[in-house]
Amino acid sequence: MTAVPALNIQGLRKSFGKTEIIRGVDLTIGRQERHAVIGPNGAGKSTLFNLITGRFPPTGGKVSLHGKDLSGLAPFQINRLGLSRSFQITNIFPKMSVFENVRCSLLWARGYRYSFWNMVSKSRDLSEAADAILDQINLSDRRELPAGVLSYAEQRALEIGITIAGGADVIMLDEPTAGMSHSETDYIVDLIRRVTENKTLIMVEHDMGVVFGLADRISVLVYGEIIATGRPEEVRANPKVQEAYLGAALEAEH
Amino acid sequence: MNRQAVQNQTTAPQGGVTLATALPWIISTIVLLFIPLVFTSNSAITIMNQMAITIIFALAYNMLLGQGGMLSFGHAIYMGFGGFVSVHVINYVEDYSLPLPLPVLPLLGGLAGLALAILIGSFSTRKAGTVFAMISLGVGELIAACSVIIVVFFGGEEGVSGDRTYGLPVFGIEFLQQIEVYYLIVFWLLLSALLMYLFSRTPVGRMANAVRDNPERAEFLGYSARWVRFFSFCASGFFCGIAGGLFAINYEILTEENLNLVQSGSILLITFLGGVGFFFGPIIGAIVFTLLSTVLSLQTDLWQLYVGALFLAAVMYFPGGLAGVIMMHWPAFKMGNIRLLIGPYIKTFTPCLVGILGTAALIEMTFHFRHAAIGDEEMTLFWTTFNSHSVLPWLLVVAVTAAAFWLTRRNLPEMVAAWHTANSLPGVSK
Amino acid sequence: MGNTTSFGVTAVLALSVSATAAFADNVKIAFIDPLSGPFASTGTNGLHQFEFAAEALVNDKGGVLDGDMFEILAFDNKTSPKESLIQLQVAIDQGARYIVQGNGSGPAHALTDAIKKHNKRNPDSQVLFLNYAAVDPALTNEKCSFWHFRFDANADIKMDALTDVIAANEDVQKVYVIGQDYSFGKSVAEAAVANLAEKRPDIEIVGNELHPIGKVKDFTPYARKIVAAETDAVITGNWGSDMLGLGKAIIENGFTGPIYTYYAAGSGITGAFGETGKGTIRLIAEGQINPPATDEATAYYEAFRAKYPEGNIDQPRISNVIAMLAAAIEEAGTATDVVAVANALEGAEFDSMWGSKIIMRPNDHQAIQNMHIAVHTDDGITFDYDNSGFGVVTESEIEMAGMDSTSTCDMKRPK
Amino acid sequence: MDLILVNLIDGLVTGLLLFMLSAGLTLIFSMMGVLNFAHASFYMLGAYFAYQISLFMGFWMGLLIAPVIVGLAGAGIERYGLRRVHQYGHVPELIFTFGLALLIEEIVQFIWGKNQMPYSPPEILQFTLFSIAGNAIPAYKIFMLCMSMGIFIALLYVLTRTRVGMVIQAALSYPKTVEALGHNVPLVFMGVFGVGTALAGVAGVIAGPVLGTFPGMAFLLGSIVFVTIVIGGLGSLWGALVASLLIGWITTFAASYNVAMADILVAVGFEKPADLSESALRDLWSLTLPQIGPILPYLLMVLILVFRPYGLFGKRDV
Repeated sequence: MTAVPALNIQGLRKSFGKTEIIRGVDLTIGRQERHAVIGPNGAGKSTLFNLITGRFPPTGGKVSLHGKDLSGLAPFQINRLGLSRSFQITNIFPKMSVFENVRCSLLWARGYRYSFWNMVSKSRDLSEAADAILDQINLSDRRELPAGVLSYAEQRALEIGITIAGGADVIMLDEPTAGMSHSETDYIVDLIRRVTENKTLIMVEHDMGVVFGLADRISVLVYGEIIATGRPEEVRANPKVQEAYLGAALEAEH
Repeated sequence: MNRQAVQNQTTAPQGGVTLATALPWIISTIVLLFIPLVFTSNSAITIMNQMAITIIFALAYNMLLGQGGMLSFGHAIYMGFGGFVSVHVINYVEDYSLPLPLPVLPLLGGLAGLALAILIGSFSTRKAGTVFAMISLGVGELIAACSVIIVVFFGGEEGVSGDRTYGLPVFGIEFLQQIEVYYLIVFWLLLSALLMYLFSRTPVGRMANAVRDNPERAEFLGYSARWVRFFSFCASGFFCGIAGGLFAINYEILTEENLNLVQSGSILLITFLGGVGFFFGPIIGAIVFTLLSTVLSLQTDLWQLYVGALFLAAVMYFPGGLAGVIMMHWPAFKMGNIRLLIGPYIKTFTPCLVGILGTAALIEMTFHFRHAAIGDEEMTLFWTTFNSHSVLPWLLVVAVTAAAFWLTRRNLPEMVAAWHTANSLPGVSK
Repeated sequence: MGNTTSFGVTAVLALSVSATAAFADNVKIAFIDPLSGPFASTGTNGLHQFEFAAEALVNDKGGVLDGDMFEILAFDNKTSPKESLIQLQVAIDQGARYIVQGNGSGPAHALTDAIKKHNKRNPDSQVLFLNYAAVDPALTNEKCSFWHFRFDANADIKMDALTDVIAANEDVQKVYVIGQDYSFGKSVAEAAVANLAEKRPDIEIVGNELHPIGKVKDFTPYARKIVAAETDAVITGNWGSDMLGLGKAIIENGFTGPIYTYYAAGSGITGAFGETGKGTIRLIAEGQINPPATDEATAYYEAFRAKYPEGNIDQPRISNVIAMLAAAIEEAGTATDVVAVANALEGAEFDSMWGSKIIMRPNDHQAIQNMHIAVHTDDGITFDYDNSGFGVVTESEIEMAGMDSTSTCDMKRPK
Repeated sequence: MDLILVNLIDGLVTGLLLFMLSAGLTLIFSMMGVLNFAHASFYMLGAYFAYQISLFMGFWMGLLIAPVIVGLAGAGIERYGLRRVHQYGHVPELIFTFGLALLIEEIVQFIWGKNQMPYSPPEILQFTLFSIAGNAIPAYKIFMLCMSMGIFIALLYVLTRTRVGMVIQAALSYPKTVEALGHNVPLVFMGVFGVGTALAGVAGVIAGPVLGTFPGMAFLLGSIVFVTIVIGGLGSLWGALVASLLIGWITTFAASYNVAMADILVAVGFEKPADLSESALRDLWSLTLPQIGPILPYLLMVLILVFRPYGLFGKRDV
């Protein structure tokens, strides 16, 4: 781990009306770490994600990416700093082809910005990169289909493809395996492992098998507060965690 | 809903220029160049000029609606403003005998449209959806209202007129005749259409699609949805302005009607009728609508009734517009199954057409029966002259219409079955 | 690909445009006015009057020259200048050499301008523009044209006549002028103020305002102001629903004096005013409908009624257009050389059945004729409007109104 | 001072009339997301139906029956037209209502012709109720006032005191949740559309005799109704009410006071050019308030959308 962490969260708070959903979160995630955030339903995991990525403005506290303060930045500005995310509810471009979906997510990172003098289809570089990602997420044979007609698992895979395409080094995945069958889950986990090689991964996940299989470190979020952070075995052993959340799940698993 | 998926899909050919992508352009160019040899009358050329101008306008409008997902209720102002500026330039150039050749005038119109779009877009594109739509309505209404108040620039009700033959002949052409103007318009039509087509292939054009589908996701890809909308909006304003400049050259007069909500509403209908999902959709829409409003209105006073009914039918049964209907057949065509459809189509659509024409005939006859002058009981419909006050024609038309619809209904299942057969490969289920 | 297939369709249909023109030796008169849209009723009624006039005054009498018949071709311009120009082109292609139009100064300006250019650029197919109702003074002043003839009195002449009547009425001390906010509304207001200042300096203009055209939903606030100003008379150039809305609001809010209008008759307006407007609404127009000016007019109107029971002759000048054109063609000895016909029309004198002599003033092509001020009532009506029992009865007549009015017209004649 | 009172009454009548239209539209808009462009066409249908009925059975039967027919027609159009288009998304829905407005106008012209209809207030209400400083207040105006008030109170009662009203209110704020709760949303939609259009019909019945019954009456009112609900804020009945009254008063007062731009310009220190006809700004100098009165609502709407995209009382973006 280097001196500057990939993501640093200090005293982050968020209230909706009178209800405080995130109640002072402090978290540091190192470079190339695979970090999972777990917690019971309604703990505020997705809200935490939305605060980090600028989807909602926080009520208090601050987030920094590679040591750079993210306060007041819009999502697209945060993305340009090298943070990319997926969504809990599939969030793709349903009317565009699978290939187009991926290619669009490459555009900014490849420096095309708002140019209206380049033809995207002329760029071999762009097409090859997009095809490489399609290959990575196993959707090459779906290349020309509109994304909206893909199966659920394929859409989730595409979502991950879009998220990683821009080459961001901090990847945030929000419940990538939600609603999937066992075999689909295995496929996605394998995919995540492959595409986040040498990157920082932060994920929210319910499936404990996935969490313990992937994560280097785990944070447990309960009622807007992190009650424990550590390596999987530390978290598993933490009595507070067992009490609050994990006990039942772990018993069921073993 | 296979149709839905197909029609909304964005067509994006891969790779560089191939014969397949260039062919439609080449054919269009040839057709546009030679069509005046077929239709030599001034009126046909006038109608074609009008069509070409509407095509540019509709394509520019579809840059917003189809490609950017922005619904504008006041888009006539960009074309109108471009036109007003152009006609003022014509007068200015004439008064001061400046060496500005007429063919470049539409460019000035385009820049005027662009300038207005930058001004309005700077605040209206911050949000999409209803906010954008309502701002466009409000701004459109305000500028249209200004057109009768600010007489200095808009000329009040009689508008501003100019004379396009002001300048030196360009390559010996003085633009005295409609046909000369036709070729000028065709030049700009092809150029603008090509540029607009290419625009949709640029990064910002592609991202316009992405922002249309899912602005939030686009933001998480590093693009500001607002700026993407703004750029599309400006580009659209530019091409609307070009259409306005051509309007100024063709009609040599700009009036309040170029700005008002009726104009803004009809371009929305034209674009939608043609089909917003495809680049060539608005072209079809513009051609069909121009024909309806010039040719159909010569045939019947009730043409707006039919146009209204056509739009309702289109939006209910063919939400992809006419282009969507054409492209629906693409899969079957590619599989070589299109011939399976021809027979059932003829069997269903012929009676259907007869039924629709029969209904129209009944409407016309009712209209004639109620409004014709006393003693003037004869009416001519479909090259047949008869007495609208006698019972026989009525019985006949009602019988034919009813029979036609009955036949349509009877043959419909066969057509649907044929459609399914034609669209399924052996062993592949849709 | 779409372009190519659709152009095929275009082709077929565009052909059908020109295919309908196949009659030989008829004098084709293109009627370019709204036949659909909000002003369609005025347009349709005008078309009927033209068709009837052509039949009754020309064709039934054996036509012109060697039995050439008048044929009215109808074109729908939807009150749009752009559509007017398209239809003008179609009309010329179909062989029309005479264009008649009247509804809306916008289309009228567009047409004069386009015809001027067309005649310069296409000496083989020159056309004349017979304007029967567009009254913008500019058309016979700074924008006048050799190819344009106006058969209605222009707004200034009408106002000149109207203010003569107002000036003669000692009871009128205060006048309120209100109109639509566009060129015509403005010129009515300007003419009213100028004429009154000259003829009756003691009259106070207690209000002079413009309201947006076709956008006012409720005229009550305007009516309140008019009533509060305690005016003795109202002058307005409003037409259509703006006329009806304004008139009704003024009367309903307690005004009883005269409302002098240009266009408060026919097209359903008379019917809709009904009892409400009785004795209040006044109209300045060129022809005398009630009591009928001549026996010929009575017979003409009765024949029109028999043919169009729902119709009104609310633009008697239409029959003047047809009759004067026929006379000019006879005098010129040709219907195709429109320059000769125009020269014959210039300075032509004609006795109209509607109770007036008409002179087509040569220097600006403005018809000079008697003006009539009529009142909306149901007493003494021979020919009502809108089958409502109500109609207009002439109260006073101004002979050869505007005869000595000046014109800024500097007419360029073809050599 | 008296004129202000009169204008307040006139503005109130206009505003409440507008409210009858905007109330229905805001319900439809916020529940179904449909920008119903044909809403004012139902207002026109109300006037024409009532006129036709009044020829045979008198004004009062028209008032009773016409809105019912309009409501049924609205519900039918929702059931057989809009619902079909709903699956394609919002833009086609909007185009559908756009085309519908066009078609209704054409059909009305086909049946009744293009002229003004001689539709008048009932004899019994054709008298001056009272006068304020010479300004007559016709009894019919007060009748309109009472009608709109009555409808507003009835609407408020239904929405706040009945079960159906609760569902509708919930659907205004959380359309998806209500669907999830197992209510028959299509039926609620059809009902709301029917009632909304019937309200527009009532407005047409009582406004037709004073504002004129002609084919252009829908177009004249069409977009201003949108402006009203956007200014008021979507999903807010109170917002619709406030915005309606605001627009009613703004347009009334703007038409009543001849504030001239020239006076304002001179007051802030500009010098009036001697020869206006030569000045490029002559139109600005001759501008008066009544000239721009009817477009003020649009200006207001644009400003509100730019600075407060959810309207005066709305809770979510329009």
